[in-house]
Amino acid sequence: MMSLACKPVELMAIILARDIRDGEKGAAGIAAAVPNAAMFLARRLHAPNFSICGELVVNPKPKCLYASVSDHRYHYGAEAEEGFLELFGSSHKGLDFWFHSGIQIDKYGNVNLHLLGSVERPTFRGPALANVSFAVTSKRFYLYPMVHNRRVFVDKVDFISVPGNLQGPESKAMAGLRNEGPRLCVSPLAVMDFDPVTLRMRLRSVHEGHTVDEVLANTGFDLIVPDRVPITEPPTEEELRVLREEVDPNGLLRSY
Amino acid sequence: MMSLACKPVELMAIILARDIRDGEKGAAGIAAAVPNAAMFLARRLHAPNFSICGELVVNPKPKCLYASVSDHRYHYGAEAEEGFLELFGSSHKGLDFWFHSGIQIDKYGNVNLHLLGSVERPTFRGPALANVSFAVTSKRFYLYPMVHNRRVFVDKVDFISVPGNLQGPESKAMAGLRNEGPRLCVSPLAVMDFDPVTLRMRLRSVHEGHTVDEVLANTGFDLIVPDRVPITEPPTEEELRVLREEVDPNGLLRSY
Amino acid sequence: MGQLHTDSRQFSDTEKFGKNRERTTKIASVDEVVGLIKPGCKLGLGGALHESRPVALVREVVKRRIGDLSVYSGPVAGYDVDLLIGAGLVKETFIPAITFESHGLAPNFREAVEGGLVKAHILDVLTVVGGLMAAALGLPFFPIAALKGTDEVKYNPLIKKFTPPFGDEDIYAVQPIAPDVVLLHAAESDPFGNIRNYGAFRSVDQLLAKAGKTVIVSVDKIVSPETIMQDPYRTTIPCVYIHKVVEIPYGAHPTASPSIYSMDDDHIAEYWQAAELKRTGRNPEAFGGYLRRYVDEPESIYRYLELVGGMRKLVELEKEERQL
Amino acid sequence: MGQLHTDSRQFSDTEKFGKNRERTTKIASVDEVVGLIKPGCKLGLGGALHESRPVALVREVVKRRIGDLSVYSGPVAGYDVDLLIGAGLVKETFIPAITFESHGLAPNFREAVEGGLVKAHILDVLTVVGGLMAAALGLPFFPIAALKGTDEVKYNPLIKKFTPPFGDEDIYAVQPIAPDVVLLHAAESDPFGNIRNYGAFRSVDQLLAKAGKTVIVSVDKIVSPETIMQDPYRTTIPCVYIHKVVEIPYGAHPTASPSIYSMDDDHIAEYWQAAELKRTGRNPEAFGGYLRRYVDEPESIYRYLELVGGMRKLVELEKEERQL
Repeated sequence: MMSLACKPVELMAIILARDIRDGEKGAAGIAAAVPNAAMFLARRLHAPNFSICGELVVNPKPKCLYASVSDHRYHYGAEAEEGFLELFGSSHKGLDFWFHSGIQIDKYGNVNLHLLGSVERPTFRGPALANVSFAVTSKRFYLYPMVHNRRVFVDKVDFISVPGNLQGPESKAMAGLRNEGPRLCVSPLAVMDFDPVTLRMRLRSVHEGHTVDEVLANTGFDLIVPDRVPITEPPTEEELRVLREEVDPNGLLRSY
Repeated sequence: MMSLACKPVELMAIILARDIRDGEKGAAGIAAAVPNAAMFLARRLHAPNFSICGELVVNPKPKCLYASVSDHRYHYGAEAEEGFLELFGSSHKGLDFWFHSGIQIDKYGNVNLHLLGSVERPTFRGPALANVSFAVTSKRFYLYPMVHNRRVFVDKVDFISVPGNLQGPESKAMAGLRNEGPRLCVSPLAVMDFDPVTLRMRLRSVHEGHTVDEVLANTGFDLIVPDRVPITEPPTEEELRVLREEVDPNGLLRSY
Repeated sequence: MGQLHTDSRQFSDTEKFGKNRERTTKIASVDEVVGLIKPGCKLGLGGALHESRPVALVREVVKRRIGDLSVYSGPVAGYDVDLLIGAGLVKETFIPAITFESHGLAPNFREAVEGGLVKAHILDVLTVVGGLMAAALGLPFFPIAALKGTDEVKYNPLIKKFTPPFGDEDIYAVQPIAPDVVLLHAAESDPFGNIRNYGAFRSVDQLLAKAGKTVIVSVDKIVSPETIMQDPYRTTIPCVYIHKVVEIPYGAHPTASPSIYSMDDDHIAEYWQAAELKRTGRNPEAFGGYLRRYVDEPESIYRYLELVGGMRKLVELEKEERQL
Repeated sequence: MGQLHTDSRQFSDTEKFGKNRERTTKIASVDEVVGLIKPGCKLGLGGALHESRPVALVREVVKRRIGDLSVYSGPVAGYDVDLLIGAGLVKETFIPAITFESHGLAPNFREAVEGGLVKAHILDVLTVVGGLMAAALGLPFFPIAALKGTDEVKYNPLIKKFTPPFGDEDIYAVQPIAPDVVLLHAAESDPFGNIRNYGAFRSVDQLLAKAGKTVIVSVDKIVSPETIMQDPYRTTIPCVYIHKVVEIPYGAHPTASPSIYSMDDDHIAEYWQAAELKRTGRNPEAFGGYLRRYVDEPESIYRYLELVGGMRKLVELEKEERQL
């Protein structure tokens, strides 16, 4: 069975690709191999009118998978290059979706990429991130933590680089966050979504070969677990074939 | 004598050229054959480091004289093309100088290009003008009325499209106009400047073949006339040669 | 809050999307795009003066007598706006300067404004650029700090004085300018709306495309997607801002399409004469004659091009452009 | 008021200007331009991440130990800012993200910030773009309406919340970012400073050039004025914004100069290893060794280029770039 040979990051890309609809607009920033794979896969499988845009380049068609818009080989076959002023505009108007990983993600889907400890004297200073707006102004965003453990999945992030659902519906409304916010959190172990009432993270499916208990043991907060948790639908042959032959022929994802 | 054959508009261009210094920045807008001739003449005669910029094109080197930056033959040999956002910035930061003609010019050097009568129901609607800021933000500007009569030289303009010295030093300061403002008004009959105390227009020199009385008869306000009014220094042979052979070989100015 | 989000979460990992693997083009017919322009709308016209103006589309607006328009434009306009005004289709203009430059003042514009039929709002280029910037960037306003001493600020309907959060002098704010429909003319586009335009005024087209709600572009030529991909830096407006593309050869005539043909000064002079004869009362029928001949009667762009001088004239204008 | 103007009116129609008919170039030496960079100044670095960075000029700043710097940059930085920090020359950074991407986090940056030696201000790309825009356009501030819910706004030192003159929600204003000296690297310039640069981040160079008080550009190659005039649309920064141009072949190495050479991943990895060995205490001398070898000892760019692999390496990086 193909899915057995499928690497977790490949599965993550496939799950994210499935949620992209034809005609939408989206992008990812730097250090984003998984979202890039998802977007190029979606365009090849079911969303030929999906546009990558908003982040300096429009509809690149790279020959293989690159991690970042800052790698200009990623720009191959683009239809246009844009400047930072266009990025400023797109950041205000928003896209359909955006992606974030994080050094911490909490139960409301808030993202920390800045630091651990205090702002004045952090115990750990992360890379931070340049764009804290796209996720907020876009209709929705996706979380794709590259590891699933209690250091990443924390009860409350030390610093909100990018707001998810803040501290729930009231605080989200107060902050003027009117979009959907985080829709899915796709990790190497499972797929999470957010409870529509409490806006807290909820287990949605567990990847083949993993268990609900394993997920809970690696999650540092009270994850909502429904009565029935299905296995994540495995990749189809076509999904995996297109991902490996057309999107990522050099096997960047398999090297993770 | 060469100067006898010199057309008034040619003389106007030469007088304006003499006041442009090496290393300065300046430009003119549309319908501006005289300023364009002045700028290209200055660059050839004594100001090789004078830059035309701020108005969509940087340092064009047209093969002959054109009236307007909107004629793209004017852009020949340019070093760069800019956009309206750069024009916005240049309009805020100002150049060294700018030029204006006008349907009315008053004794304080205020310029009207919009309308005669009332704004609500003008008896005459002029072409107006797009940029009302360059003259104000630039260190100084020049007036070059194409005719000198009482319909143009009025006591008070019906509408201030571009402020000169408003109603004198106090009103100018009140409006936050801190630059020199209009320096010279060069007409087909004479050269005017502005009295440093009252900021009112003052006769400076009269072109060869014209008289102080003729100027006064054609000016609709009390022009300040000093005790001694010299003849405008006639064009040198070199000025006229370069103007006609290099700047305006097609004789656009001579056709006016 | 929770409720609000329920619908958009009604998805399934295995939901099947249409297996529509072909990208859809944005190429449309003139009828289709002109149908998007409604009477009373805010209409934004690209280019400036007599360069890169979407004249063929404007002629279709006139032909269908789509009226009551609020007209925005690149900061200086002439022929096409005067034509719309002459046909009685314009309620108000938000254009800093309207002129025929060396030909003279704009006859229909003058007549209509002096007669109180059209409201010509008083504003300047910074207002237009700032207003388009605000709309293009998704900002509620754009600051302008270079308006001093001019009477314009007393009448400009789009600006407001305010005390800025930084700086020690009051400045102006302009509200967003977001036309309902923007019409542009460009040299080239691919079928998906990746646009290449040229000339001194292309930056205003870039702003209009980002500021407008519906953006329609007539192009002299549709080129292949590969042509565009070969040099993405030459794309001046990416497809994501464009709704429809119409191929109309010489669609900017009698204005210029930089890189392809120069403006047709003779035709603009013919127009100006007709409009000026009407304005001065010397021949009240002259402008109506122009309208009938060049706008209402030609059943196609090709018939129009024959009327304005046909191949001979067009080759001449292309030649003039190549000799730049 | 009258007095104020007297001086500037002291001119004569016949005043003789220097009959200096040759246009002066902006070409300068490395020593000359680095002399313009003062300790304690606000330094703005062009490019972003590992593309189009003015690294050769930064090495000269390090060599001369010009310190106490406030560093601004394209919105994402890595190698060169980490180098400046490692040499102890940086007081504070105004850069949204600092990373070596696939290589790891920025070792000297982390160590200095976690050790309280460098203040890493928290801000985002819109703050940088807006701040540069305000300075570039001559505005007292620039509005930002897309910052919501992030903790960034509590710490960002350049922004302030305010009630806008139009719109019904409070938004932010960013003050102008106007570096004292801006260092850029570009592919080409003519002797007068008409710049052509390439790559994904060139638009931030365009902003920095307009925002900076003194703008210095290193270029791989000086080209003729005729080359520039042949296609003015390819000029990305016109001469009027540029103060000095220095020709430094491979002046962006080990970062990329798009269109000429790719980034040197091997050298960046070598640097990262040295800095990380020092940070983790595994080899406290490693970074000092790097500094001596690549910054302090080489007496010329050519010696530096030999040390990083010479012609063989450079040809390889050029080849990589051509195969894009």
